[in-house]
Amino acid sequence: MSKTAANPHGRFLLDHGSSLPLILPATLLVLVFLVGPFGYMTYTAMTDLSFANPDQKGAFIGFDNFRQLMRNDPIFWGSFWLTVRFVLAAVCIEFVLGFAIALLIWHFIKRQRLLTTLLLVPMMLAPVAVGLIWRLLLQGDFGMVTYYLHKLGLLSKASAIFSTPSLVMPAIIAIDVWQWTPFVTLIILAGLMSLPKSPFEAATIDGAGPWRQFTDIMLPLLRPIIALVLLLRGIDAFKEFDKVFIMTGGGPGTVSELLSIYAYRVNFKNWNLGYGATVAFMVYLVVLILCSVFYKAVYWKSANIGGR
Amino acid sequence: MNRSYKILAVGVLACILVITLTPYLWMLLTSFKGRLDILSPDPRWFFTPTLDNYPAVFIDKDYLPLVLNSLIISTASTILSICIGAPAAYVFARTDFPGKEDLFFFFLTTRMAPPISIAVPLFMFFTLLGLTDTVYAVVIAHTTFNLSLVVWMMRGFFAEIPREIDEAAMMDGRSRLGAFIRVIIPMAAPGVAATAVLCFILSWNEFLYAFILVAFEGRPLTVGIPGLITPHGTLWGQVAAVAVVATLPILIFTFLVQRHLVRGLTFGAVKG
Amino acid sequence: MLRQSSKFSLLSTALLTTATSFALMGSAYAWSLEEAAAPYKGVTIRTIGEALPPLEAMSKLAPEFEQRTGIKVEIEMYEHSEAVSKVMLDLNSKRGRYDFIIQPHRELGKFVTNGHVQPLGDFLQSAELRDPEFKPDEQLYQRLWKEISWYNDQVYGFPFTALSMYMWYRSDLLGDEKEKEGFKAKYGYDLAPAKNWDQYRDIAEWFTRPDQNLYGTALQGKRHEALWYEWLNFLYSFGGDMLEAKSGSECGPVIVNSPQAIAATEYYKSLKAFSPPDTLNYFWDDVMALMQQGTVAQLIMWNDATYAVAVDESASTVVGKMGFDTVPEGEGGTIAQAEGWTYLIPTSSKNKEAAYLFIQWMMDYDQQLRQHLNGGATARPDVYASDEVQKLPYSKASMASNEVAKPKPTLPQSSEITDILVRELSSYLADEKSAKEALDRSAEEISALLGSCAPMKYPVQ
Amino acid sequence: MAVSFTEVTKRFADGTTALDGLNLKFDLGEFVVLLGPSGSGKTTACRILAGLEHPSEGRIEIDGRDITNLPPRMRGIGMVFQNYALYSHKSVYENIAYPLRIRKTSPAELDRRVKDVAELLQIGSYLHRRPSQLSGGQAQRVAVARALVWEPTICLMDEPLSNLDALLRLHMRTELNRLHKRLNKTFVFVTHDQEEAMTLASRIAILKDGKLVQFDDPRTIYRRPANRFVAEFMGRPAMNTMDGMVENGVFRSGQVTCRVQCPDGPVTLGIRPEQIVLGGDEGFAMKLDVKETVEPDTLLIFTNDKGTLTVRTQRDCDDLAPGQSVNIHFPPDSLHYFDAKTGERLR
Repeated sequence: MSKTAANPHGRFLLDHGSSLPLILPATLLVLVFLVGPFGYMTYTAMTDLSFANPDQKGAFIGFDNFRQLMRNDPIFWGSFWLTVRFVLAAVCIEFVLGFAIALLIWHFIKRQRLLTTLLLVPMMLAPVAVGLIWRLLLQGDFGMVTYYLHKLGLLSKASAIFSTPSLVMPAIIAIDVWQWTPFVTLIILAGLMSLPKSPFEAATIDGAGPWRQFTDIMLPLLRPIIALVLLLRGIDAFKEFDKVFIMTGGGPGTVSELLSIYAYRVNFKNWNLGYGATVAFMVYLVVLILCSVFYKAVYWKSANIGGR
Repeated sequence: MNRSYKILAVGVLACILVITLTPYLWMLLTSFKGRLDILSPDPRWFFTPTLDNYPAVFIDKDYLPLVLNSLIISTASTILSICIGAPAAYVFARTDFPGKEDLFFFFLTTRMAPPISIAVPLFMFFTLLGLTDTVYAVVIAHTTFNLSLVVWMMRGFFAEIPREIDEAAMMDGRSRLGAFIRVIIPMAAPGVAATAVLCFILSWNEFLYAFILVAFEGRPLTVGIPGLITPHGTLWGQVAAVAVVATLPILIFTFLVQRHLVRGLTFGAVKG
Repeated sequence: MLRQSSKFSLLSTALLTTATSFALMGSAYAWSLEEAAAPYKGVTIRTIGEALPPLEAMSKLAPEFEQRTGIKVEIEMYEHSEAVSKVMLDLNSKRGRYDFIIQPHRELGKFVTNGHVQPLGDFLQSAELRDPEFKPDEQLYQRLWKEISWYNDQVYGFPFTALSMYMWYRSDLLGDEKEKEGFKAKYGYDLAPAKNWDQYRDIAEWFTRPDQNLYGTALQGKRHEALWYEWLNFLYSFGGDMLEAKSGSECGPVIVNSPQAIAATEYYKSLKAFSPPDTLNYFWDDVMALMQQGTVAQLIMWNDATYAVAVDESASTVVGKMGFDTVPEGEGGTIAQAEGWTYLIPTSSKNKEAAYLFIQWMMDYDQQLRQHLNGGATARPDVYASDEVQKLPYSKASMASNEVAKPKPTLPQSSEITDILVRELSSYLADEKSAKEALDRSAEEISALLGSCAPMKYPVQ
Repeated sequence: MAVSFTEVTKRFADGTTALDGLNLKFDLGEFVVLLGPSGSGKTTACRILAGLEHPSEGRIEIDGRDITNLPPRMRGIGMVFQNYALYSHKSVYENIAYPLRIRKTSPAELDRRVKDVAELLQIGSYLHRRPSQLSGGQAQRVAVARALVWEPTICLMDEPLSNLDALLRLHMRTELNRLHKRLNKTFVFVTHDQEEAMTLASRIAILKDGKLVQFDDPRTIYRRPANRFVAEFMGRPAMNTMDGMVENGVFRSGQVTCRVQCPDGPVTLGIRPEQIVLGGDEGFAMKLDVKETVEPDTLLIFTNDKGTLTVRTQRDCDDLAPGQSVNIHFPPDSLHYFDAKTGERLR
């Protein structure tokens, strides 16, 4: 169907003249307070600005920082790939678990309001508080969770989670899963509730069993929702900072040094702002490219919001 | 058969709920424990509760004004976000203009940069404008960063309202703006509420910008929490007390608008 | 030791000259705080520091100052790294929000070289402002003052707290007859507070009994500055250092990968075996908690944190069972890692004189005493000598430790040096690399960071 | 060779009873229409036959085989949904092919069948399109094609035409009729539109409140409605019914007077609007209220204190004007008698 047919009133209702004052404040705000600092950051990325070193007063050095970052910063790239692995692992687990729980609720529970509200609790807590709660729970000597892990024999008595390098990232992923799986559940649940019944009945009549209905009908119909959840979680996981910083500070060694922790050290420990801005710019660029590819390819085509 | 499946499912869900809530519950208990109970190697589920942590942090450490600061910052930025974001969302929901989707996407990308890496440029920029150390700075920052959320969510809500409603309101003699304010906004009220609550929560929980941009006397609760981690020991009981107080309003709001919140979070990708 | 003494002679000459000039002026006329402060009546000065008992004590003292002078003092309390970040942002934005600041001395180089803080020479020579009774060159631990508040032979402030780390041990365990017997049977000498690192490790091994939830020691092994602070005690004691320089403000060859440093680091990690399983997750908070719970027999810890373990019964189960002594002796002698928070006056401050008056007043014996008794760590020996302070079980150890405190770099790049070392040490503790690899890597990075003034004395092949 | 519902009852969780002891039996090859107002249970009956709903009580059989507990895919039944229920994410071709893919048909066979049925339904040129790119009529055909492609014994259609506009509906009706003749399959068609029912059905099952009211061929239903409900439900305009008393072989109800052949007492008299005769000497006079022209016919509505009487006539009515008194006659052969209390047909 052509665009005009789908949206016969579009131009009549709000022409450009009348929509401008409505959209102007938002655009201005974003331009001034977001594009402004962002432009400043981009400029800073091409300087040697440092708050610490008196010899680096912010001289323009072109793309030197970028060259340094691309070619000569193994720690950045270590953090980068660690972050990528973290995002992939956390989001995948959250997605599968969250989907399964959503199916359970959808199938078996009629009165969902209290349940879903309670599920919202972890994601509504301040990240700072979440980091501290889990630091307390997983502390090796008086942590409640550690105690029961020891009791149940799931963890050797002679070890503790955050002191065992091989367990640190799994634990961080598990905590992220704890905090964000309910989010996936709730959104998928909302998607399930809004699914039309008839395609499933049609598939039943056509002879599809539960599994084929799931793969052939449900997943494709939920595609926009799934894409949305993955996108949101992906972006947020990529930005993960507070929890990990409070719990491990990026260690032991560099096992949990995510990009944001690396960025924190460059900016707030070393006060190497030119380089810090370069890091920020690169991170933004990567996320932006991934998102636009994802967004254009999957989300926008299938969920035509507002274009009716 | 079906029944036993159901019992199994309810059992699994109950376990999940327990896992989900136990950390929060533990924090709640911790806020009523003395230091020796908190540090006990075997977890104490039953103990002699003490109320000391609350006055210790809110009165002695003078954290009570922080609650008010949090309220002021969150409320102001929420109102501003809605007032600025909703009209923009309305335009996105109702009109077609060249580059609309690109502009929309641009709004979305503002959420993508890790805050930690743009915090310093942001601080320098606000200093340039002479806004640092004022409440305005953090309110503007939160508003800017919540704006994308508002536009995204509200667009979905507005899209669900039939265009005929706008047209009817205009036939009744309202201007376009009047139709939007008097007719469309009230119709989208649950959506507005859900969006507002989400903005409120994000602003309420936000740490970094609040820390950098706000002066000491205006700092919100989140910024106060790290002050309880000292080389003389983390004051776990007080940390827990602050965390409990900090989460209460959020839990209440969440419960009130839960249904719309979930729908809002799907940004209109889910209808109904 | 030669290096140390030569530096000392230089400093003392400089001090002597200033001291004489002060003394001459001091006798000219009688000075009073009220008079000196009269021009600044009604002014409000603002400061920022770490949310710790001494700062809380200061906020209780400030009204007294206000009453006498009419100068109001506002105090902002933040977490350690928050306090540092806030100040960095403020100084660089040149807003002048803070009239004086309280900062870890490690930051000094950044402040001084970028012109953010005011040298105090003018104030000390000003007849109006200088209290003739205030004689920092006599009343303070000179070494600590030089370490904490001086840069490039210029004075920028006075110590807010003069901290050092020393050994904490459980005197009840070490004094237990049965333990003594068993210990002697196994190690062939008497069980007593460790005098050297071998003994320290023996004791740690002896008391490591996971089944009784008792461990010989605990390392602050989290990837956190606390790790670096603790490790410095070992490094210095084993005769190592980070840079070969005479003072904290001086650059010099990088020697962080010297054989001594490697030995110190390897020894340090060897204690992991006698620490609780979660030791790589600890920073100062956790080891405090363990000590308070009576889970650990001995460790190296801060003097200013002692109060909560040795005296505060609401938080500690080991009150009356604690002993304290200097860090055990190594090849480098008995040396303690010294750290301090210092009063500084930013150049952007709008009320420098009032701020100076307040700082000077805070350095008075009375104020220092009250601050110290509330969990502070004074830089005044006479305060330590007072009866009340002597009654505290840890005062002797604290004083002894202050006497042997050793400076560390306060260069502009100091926090980055710390950051590199924390990362590499943490890597070593996590078995990602060997001690030599970690320290070599640190040396390379630090040398690259500091540039030509800091060649590597032990180049990596 | 028959499908039968035996005492089928369906109660939903919310307490409503959709079917209440339904008994219905029809032969394979028939075009059965389930007709009734909304809430009559016709859709539920259809869905129970399909296996989408499970009856609370009772039994369903096909060819004497009890299929009550058989899952839908084992029943050999195809279905067309009211909103078509096309898979929006699949092409038309894949929509039609889906039942065959489930049944693991060989690729060549699958392709042949899809193409055949597409040709049968004249949608061969749209096979590559997406459902969202189809018009209502095309989507309808795709839905039918999907239901028929795997040659089920029975094809269910749940109000398939109700989402189409009037003209298209007529057209599709004809198509379906043709299709039924050609394929000779059993069609079960659910509708609330009596005209659709009359034109399509070999037999119509009229449901009311979950019960079968009448099951007959369209002609019988029109000529001999089993009760007052059927009588009023079938036919446009609806049959005139009036409650009155018979005394000495004469029925009276307000101004209406006519000779009847039934015992004295209360009775409900019915007569179809098109069978009323105007003019002449017999009968009674009534005042004309409204005149509506539905070329080539004219509808005349008469009103009195007891209600209205509708007359459909082909005669030229230019001479009549509202307010005028007209003589009306009920031919005795055209009269229907219903029990005044139960509404059941008397003869």
